[in-house]
Amino acid sequence: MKKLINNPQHVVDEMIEGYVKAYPEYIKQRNENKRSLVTSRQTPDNKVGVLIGGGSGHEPAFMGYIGDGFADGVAVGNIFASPPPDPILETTKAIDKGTGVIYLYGNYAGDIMNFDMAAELADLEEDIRVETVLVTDDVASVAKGGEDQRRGIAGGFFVFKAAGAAAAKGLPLSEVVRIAKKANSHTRTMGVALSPCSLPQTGEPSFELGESEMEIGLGIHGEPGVERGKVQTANDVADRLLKDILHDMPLEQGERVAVLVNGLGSTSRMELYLMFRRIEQQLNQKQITIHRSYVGDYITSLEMGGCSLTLMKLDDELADIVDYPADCPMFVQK
Amino acid sequence: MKKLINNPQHVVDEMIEGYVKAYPEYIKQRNENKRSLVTSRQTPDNKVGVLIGGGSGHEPAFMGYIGDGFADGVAVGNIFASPPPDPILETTKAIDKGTGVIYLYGNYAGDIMNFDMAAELADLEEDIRVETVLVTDDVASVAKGGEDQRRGIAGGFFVFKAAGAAAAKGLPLSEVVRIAKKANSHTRTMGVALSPCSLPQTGEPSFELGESEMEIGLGIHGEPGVERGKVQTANDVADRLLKDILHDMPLEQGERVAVLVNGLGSTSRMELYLMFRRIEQQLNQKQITIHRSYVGDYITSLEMGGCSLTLMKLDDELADIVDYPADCPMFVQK
Amino acid sequence: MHITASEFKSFLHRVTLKVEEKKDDLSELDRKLGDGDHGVTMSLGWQAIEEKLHTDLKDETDCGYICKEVGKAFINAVGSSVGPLYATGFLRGSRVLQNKSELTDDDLSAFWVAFIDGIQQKGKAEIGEKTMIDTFMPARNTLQERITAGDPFESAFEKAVQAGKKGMESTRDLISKKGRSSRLGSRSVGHQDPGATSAYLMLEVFLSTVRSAQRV
Amino acid sequence: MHITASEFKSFLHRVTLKVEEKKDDLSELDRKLGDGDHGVTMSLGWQAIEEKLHTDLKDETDCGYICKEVGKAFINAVGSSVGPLYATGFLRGSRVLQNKSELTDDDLSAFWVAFIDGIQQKGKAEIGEKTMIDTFMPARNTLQERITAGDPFESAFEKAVQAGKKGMESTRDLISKKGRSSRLGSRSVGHQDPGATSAYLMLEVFLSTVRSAQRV
Ligand SMILES: Nc1ncnc2c1ncn2[C@@H]1O[C@H](COP(=O)(O)OP(=O)(O)O)[C@@H](O)[C@H]1O
Ligand SMILES: Nc1ncnc2c1ncn2[C@@H]1O[C@H](COP(=O)(O)OP(=O)(O)O)[C@@H](O)[C@H]1O
Ligand SMILES: [Mg+2]
Ligand SMILES: [Mg+2]
Ligand SMILES: [Mg+2]
Ligand SMILES: [Mg+2]
Repeated sequence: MKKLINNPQHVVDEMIEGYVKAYPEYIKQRNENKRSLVTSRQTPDNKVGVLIGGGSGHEPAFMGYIGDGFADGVAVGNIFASPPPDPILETTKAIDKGTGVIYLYGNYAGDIMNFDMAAELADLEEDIRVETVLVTDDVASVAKGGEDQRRGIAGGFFVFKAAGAAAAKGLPLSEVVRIAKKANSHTRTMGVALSPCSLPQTGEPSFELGESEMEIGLGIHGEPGVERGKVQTANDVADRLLKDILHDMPLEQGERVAVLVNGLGSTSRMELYLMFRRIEQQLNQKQITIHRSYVGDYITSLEMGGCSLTLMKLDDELADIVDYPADCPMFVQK
Repeated sequence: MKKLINNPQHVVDEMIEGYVKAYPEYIKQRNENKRSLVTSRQTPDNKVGVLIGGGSGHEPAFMGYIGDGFADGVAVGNIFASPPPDPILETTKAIDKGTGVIYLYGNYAGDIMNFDMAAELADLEEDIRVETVLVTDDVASVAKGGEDQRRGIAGGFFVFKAAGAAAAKGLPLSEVVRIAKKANSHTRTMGVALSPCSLPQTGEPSFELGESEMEIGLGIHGEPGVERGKVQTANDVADRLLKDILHDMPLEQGERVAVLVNGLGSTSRMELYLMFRRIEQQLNQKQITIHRSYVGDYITSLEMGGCSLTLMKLDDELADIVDYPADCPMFVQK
Repeated sequence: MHITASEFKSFLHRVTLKVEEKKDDLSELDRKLGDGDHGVTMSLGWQAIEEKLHTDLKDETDCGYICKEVGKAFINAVGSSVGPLYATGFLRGSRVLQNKSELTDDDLSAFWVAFIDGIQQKGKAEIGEKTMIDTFMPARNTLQERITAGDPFESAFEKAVQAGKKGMESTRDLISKKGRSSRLGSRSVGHQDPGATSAYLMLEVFLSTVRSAQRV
Repeated sequence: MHITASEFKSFLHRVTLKVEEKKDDLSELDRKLGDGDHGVTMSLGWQAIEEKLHTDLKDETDCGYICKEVGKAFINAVGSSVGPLYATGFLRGSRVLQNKSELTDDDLSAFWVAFIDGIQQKGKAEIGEKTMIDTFMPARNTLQERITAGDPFESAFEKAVQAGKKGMESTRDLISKKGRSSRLGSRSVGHQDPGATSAYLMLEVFLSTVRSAQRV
């Protein structure tokens, strides 16, 4: 696949360079570790630090979400690979204000090992309290009953936002953790892939799909999904994604949700709005209220084609958290 | 090409439906004409109306830019086709506050015929003063000397923003026109395409490019460009785009610019940041100051691959205009 | 000869069928020269005309009124470049046919001259610029010539269609000067203009409508 | 037998070469089972080791220190799943080799046992879960058995490599229970595990290093 890159070995570092230069008023790169990015703004004293992260290739996640009301720092990994402990630790040190740091990332074995090592070092060497909340929103990855083993995909956006808002409100670490966990447990995602992405280093498609095939439940690193079939209409795909989510997290009439229709990279906004249109029709018919909608590319897989649907079930506390403003390079909410 | 759509004939109307449902707090669709979208907010009395538009398929342009500090209304055309006079006129009527309306769109023969017909009707039948500013930023389309015959591409973002900011400041129509024209005359864009898009109705790629080819100067509807060649590195492509722009609009050291690195649809953010990185390095070396940067998908061509570079040369007035806040569904600037 | 309002509507209906049949070819030509949508656009426009004929115009017999409504339906369905061009053509044609439900030879030639002049005035294209004008203008001129020379309408229009065909074919070797394709410069040579092609289809269908009207 | 620090470094260098040679194959296996980056990741990690060997460790002769630095270089270059696993292996190995610049048979087998146990404890994978442990664990167990039985190191390690090979090959027919590929369930059957494959490459290169060291 054709890409606008230089040396494939350097894409991540060069991306960070470009990113930091584009938004100096938001972001700074730590001298101590170039894979450690933190807010360049003054944050309130005693604010709990919010650290998100994971592999690269999911832009605007994660580095796009550093800013007011969202994350304070990001540790950047190689493409689709957890960051090592070093940048995580470095970021932790930079954003801790004595009130502790929350780590938020998708539930992947590699990430857990690296983040846990960093948390251990933060505790031992730096005396920083670290708490971890894993994102486990992908309904397709593990059947009902095994919710906490599920992998984390686009729903991370809501979980990160929840923690970011809670911390910005000045809540203590235990509360930020509680709210992040609650956001995660109220969040479900189902995705569909229409075309693969390719790693800059290999140039090989991450998976192969026939000319008219799609795959339901595919992961955001190209990990296989639950079902492969013929491409269907936007309405049928939307219905399917919604059905799987509602089967997993039933919603009563009168309940409220936040909706995220997330593009995986190369899918046009036109298609995302067609998907949203159907979701809205169906929720409306079930008398479920959409409190707020997000439609666009929020957590991608390079130039993968397809999208995911995420619902977060809201109570007053989570509705408030969703409405909390944010100001980041790639996401501003007033 | 695979797409998440229903009946290809209905994509535009269904997209609008989804869009309007997603952002009721920003947008409403006119009962009188479903291709006419206007802000759902109360705007100040006497504010000059800002109307932008053009074909669909360029999302987030144009409908994503309705909001405070930006456009008041959009007339939506079929994919890559000018809207007809009716929705333009309907939008004009809805947004006029007695102080006149400015039309802003790319310089395409079809658009001119339709918008001019609407302007004539607005004047004759509704007694609304309409002024028009055409976007002509595409350096590749016509050689130096024929600036005003050039087609309009991603630079429209700056021209729309300028008019939107000027109108939001309460300036009269003549001033809004002057500033929009100034923004346009200070703006240059050069693009590169790596892969085609396809119309939902035909499913055919808009053009063909070899496995390792790219095309410099291609238009945002797939209209051919100036030069076809082997795909180059991000640095080489960035240098080329910048060279063509600076040749056309020389910049002295010490001058200031706003930079837009615009993705055409399916190009990953990673690549856009690599492009920005090089642009920044080169401008920095020439001691040209980047006053503000925009990197992302601002004016697309469905799922076309590639990107464009836009520079707007700033004086104090234009710098102020670029910094003016905006609050739209797909673009928020604080 | 006489063309009734119903025959006139049948002409419009047949153009719709023809456009549907050829829409992929038209888009294909536009892929080479423009943005690949000419067949899509023409199809949308003529479908809107078809719809109008089946609803508001179902019992309408005033050809002038039919023309006007058809022109508005077309432009509102498509916008684009061809929307204003064809709409102007129909609106100019509508003036000539006002209050007429039976069209004489004179009406028909006056209609086509007005239709084509309207398009020309709106788009300001000249012969040789690789547009629909390359089909329409020679057809118009030949029609007027033959009528002036005293030919009956059908044979005059037959000549006009032949001239239109030659004009259409000539666009293959022209450099485009108008519309999207004008950006291509010399790269536009080698492909027949899509708008010139669909214009020819319209003329051709009109001829066959006139012929079948004669036969009845 | 004795392995010098410089031979130990040469082993590491040869693994780098081997990984470079096989990286596309490793990524290809991972495309089938995971996210397609295993070759990329291993290459990044071993290139970082190589770099370390040429700079900070250029004149270093303490094999324990070498191991520690190599482990840190690896994890900091890659993160990922293999980063913490291999880093833990090297860190555990480093304790065994602390302050040693000549490694005896006992040192070598203690190193490999510590290395592999570290990986196992970090990742908590068991044999049969389709990971690098399916290569490493049988190798470790065979090595220890043969050494206990009195075999000289080289021949014990040869047997260990054979056992590792069998383990690696066994992963083809296993259902993955750890890491990304565990999401595939039965769809993971039929492809050899990339991590098990690269683990085998490492063992194989060590054997040939020992052999060439012996020949000198
Ligand atoms: N100024 C003009 N006068 C006459 N015909 C024109 C003019 N500009 C464009 N055309 C015709 O329009 C055709 C393209 O139509 P279409 O593809 O539907 O519109 P668009 O270019 O807006 O996509 C061209 O092939 C040409 O024949
Ligand atoms: N818990 C574990 N214990 C041992 N090996 C593991 C474990 N999890 C994954 N692996 C190994 O890691 C390999 C994948 O490595 P790699 O592709 O580099 O990492 P990632 O899965 O993060 O992309 C697998 O093939 C498997 O052998
Ligand atoms: Mg990986
Ligand atoms: Mg068009
Ligand atoms: Mg066209
Ligand atoms: Mg992998």
